[in-house]
Amino acid sequence: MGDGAATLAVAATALVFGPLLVALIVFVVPWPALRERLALLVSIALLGALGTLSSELMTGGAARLALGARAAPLGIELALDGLSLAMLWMTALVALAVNAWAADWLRGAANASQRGFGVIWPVLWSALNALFLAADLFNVYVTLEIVTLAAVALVVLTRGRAALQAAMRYLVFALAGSILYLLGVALVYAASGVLTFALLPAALPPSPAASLALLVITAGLAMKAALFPVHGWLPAAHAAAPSPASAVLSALVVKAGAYLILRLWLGPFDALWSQALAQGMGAVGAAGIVYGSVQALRQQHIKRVIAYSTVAQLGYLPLLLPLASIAAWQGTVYHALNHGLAKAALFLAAGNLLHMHGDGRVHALRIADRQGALNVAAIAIAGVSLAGLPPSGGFVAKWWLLEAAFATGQWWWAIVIVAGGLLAAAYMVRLLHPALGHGAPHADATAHASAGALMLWAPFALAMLTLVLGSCGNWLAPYIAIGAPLPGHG
Amino acid sequence: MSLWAYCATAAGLFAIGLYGLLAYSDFIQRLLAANIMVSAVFLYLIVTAASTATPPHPVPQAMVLTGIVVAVSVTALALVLVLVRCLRALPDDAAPRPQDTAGSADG
Amino acid sequence: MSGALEASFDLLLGAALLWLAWHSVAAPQVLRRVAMFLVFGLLMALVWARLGAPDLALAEAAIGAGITSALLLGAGVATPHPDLDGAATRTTRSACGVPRPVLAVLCTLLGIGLALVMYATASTPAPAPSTAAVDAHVLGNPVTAVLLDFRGYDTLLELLVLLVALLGARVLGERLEPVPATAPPGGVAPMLDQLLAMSTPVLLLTALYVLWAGSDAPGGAFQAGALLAGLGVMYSLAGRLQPLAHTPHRLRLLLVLGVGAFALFACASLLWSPAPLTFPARGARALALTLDLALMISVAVTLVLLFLAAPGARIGRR
Amino acid sequence: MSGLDLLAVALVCAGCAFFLTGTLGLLRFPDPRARLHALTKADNVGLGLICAGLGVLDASVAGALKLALVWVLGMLASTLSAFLIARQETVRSGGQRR
Repeated sequence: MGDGAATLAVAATALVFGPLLVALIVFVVPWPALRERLALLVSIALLGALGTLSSELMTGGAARLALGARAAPLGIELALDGLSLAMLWMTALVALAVNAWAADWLRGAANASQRGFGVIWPVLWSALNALFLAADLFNVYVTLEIVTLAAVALVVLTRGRAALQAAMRYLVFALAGSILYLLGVALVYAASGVLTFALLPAALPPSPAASLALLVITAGLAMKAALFPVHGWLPAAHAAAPSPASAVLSALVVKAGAYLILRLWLGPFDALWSQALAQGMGAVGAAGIVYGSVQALRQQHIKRVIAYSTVAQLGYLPLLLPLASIAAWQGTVYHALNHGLAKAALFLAAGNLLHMHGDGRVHALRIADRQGALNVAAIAIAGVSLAGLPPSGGFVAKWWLLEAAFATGQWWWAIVIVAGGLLAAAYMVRLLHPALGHGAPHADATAHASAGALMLWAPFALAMLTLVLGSCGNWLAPYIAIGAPLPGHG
Repeated sequence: MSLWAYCATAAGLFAIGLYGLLAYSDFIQRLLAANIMVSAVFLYLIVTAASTATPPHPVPQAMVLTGIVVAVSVTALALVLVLVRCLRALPDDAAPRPQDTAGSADG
Repeated sequence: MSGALEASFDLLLGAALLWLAWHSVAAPQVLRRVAMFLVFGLLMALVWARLGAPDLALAEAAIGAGITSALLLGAGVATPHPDLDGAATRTTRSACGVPRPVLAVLCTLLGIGLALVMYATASTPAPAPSTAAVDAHVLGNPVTAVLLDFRGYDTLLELLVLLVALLGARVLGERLEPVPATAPPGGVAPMLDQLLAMSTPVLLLTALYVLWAGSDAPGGAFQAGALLAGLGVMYSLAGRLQPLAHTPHRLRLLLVLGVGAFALFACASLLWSPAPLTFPARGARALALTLDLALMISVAVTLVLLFLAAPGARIGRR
Repeated sequence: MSGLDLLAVALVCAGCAFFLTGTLGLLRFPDPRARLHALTKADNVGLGLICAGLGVLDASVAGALKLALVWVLGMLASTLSAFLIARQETVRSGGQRR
């Protein structure tokens, strides 16, 4: 066990401080070579750290680490279980692809916004790792603020009024979300005197203050996660950001808020909610699935289609609360993982499209040459995965969710899950339709620029990974189930 | 110490801030409202801590100190956004490329 | 007698806070709002002092009231508000679509409910974790001990929040024409130079004292950093600090000094401890002071640059 | 209540009165320069009186020195800020000096 603790300490340090040091070094040292390669090297190294950590966790079970050797409640704890492990893997894989893509993108004469990306993105990456490791309410608040500010900064890397307006709208929502979350933390602390997740269930008996805290924390996090009724900032912000930034915003940043909702509901606040409230959360998620998909069907710009698809796909995550079972747990985690990879692939491929043709309108997608074919293949495979068709990770996730819905006798969620898949198939087919040879011939058939090899292969590799996910569900399931809370509501 | 007076103040400040955030569309006004809400939460934290011990427990104090710095950071970034929006009318703002309606920078 | 006196003082303080908060949200002109907010911050500092938290009083006065108001004033003066001021305040329709009177009633009800819940929890407080470990710490000021040691991770991340805000502002600031600080009309004012020459050493000394004393008495790196930032703001207002359109390298080092020192400490601590961010048994005090110093410098430089809304700055006249 | 206490109370009250006058001037006077005029003078005296009163109560040399320092620093700060505000006002009103 002592050895396991040491592994956790080293791996956690690497996960949080590795990307952070990348940001600091790139900011201070003016060599372009560093900007292009350092992040990529570190993301490869972190995969190794995560691999070691995973096998350690498999033998030792969920783990906790008291920072500074100061035990909770005075000190801050980090904690790791299957859910956070999956989120860390998602972050690591997306980071690897984005760093590879950006290595090409940043090559040569980088402009101001590209230089900004090279510094701000590693900070965001570090904060996301910190957030997925966090097990302390106030620590979560601070990491969330880093994530939010970095995300806003990434949006305004794009020049122009549209991005500025989108960023301001984002900031207002995020600010309101932070304050609500902070109020919840204050209420919890006043009622329990504890901030650590592991100690909260015992210290926080049901009370009006605790219920209010649950309500405001959930509302605040929903704003950060762009769950359906408070999603208004997402499409503009994610569409406005530069493509690699859109990829991390859509694949990772909004996941952070949803992840925290699940973590808190199934952990510290487990005793505070009833099945009726869980059904309500599920209904909110279902509404998001339908609304986001319908909006995605109506958008004219490829990045906006993908952004609205995020609103829809996030709606699956709250379904875990009413379904509350180990199958639903696996399905939700798998869905988050799969969506993260697929969405990053889509935004990076959209970035290639804009880079090569300078045209992001939906009907402009076409296969001009071999490069274009690879790019469109990435979009198609990621689309298959989002729709949950058989060989993909999305299929496995939906399978588990459906299993949970029938096992708990809640067939209505099954309808939502299937309908969501069909709608996703519809908007992806609409996106791909012109490329399959049915679109109007484009006036300007020559490509503007050619994309680097890494730029082309990064989204394709991510998309292929979602297929790999589809074939190793049974192998990954025990990892996801590490330390899974099995709430008594199921 | 008058516990109820401070609790009422904290709740009142929060309500005023919430009203400001929801009622007005001016960005700086909303920012001020948000700052007041944050102050309200801090006040509540310290009042609760001070009701059991004097001086208040150091953990909530450290939380509030951290929170003050976080608040000033967010405010500062938001204000630079306002400044850029108000002061800057460069050509690429006035005439965005037609296909760039989503505001993408990848070209 | 003194109980009633204190209660009425608290009541007066609360009422004043509410009045100021209302006017800093709803006053008709932006500068008036900011002025009200400034006074609000100062009264909050008074409240912290009343509640027995002088560290917070210092931080609130220096950062909450001081730097935040300087930032707000700067933005308020620089941005024209033709479309935002008058019309928006007079309409009954609110930004979120609900009519303002309805919103006001809703917020009032919510405030009453919140007050009840807050009073209920505050009057039956949960047992706070024992402070024995904090009291026995080598740093005599428990707040500093918690900030650097027990919850040092939060402090590190909080520095990162500040740095990210600056990085974002820097990206935006590169698009602004740097506005050179104005020289006094009619030439250089000898009196201003005299005054600055007098206050510079005083403020430097005060900041270092606040930093040094913070180990054992109220004070600390953030308060000291904000004081130094105040000095920077003064230089800028006096036309002796010029914004730059780029970030010079030495400045970059200063900006990341705090986070960098903390991050290196976190990694290095794995050499002597099984958990990151553990203070060594020997030399904890020196380490804390070093971290504090790095923190103070980064905080000060970052806040000044945020005030200038510029990627960089240099001392000197135009 | 001893004679010293009474003296302290008298000094602090006098200081408050000066502050009150200065604030009245701030609220009632027509233009920024007149307001500054009222504010800086009244407040510097007011602060001095209050510091003196508190020094009498404290009755230690170190305490008295600290309070004196507070007063001096307060005056320095108010001089500097008054000068900056006045200059800004001059810039705003087109540079003419009255």
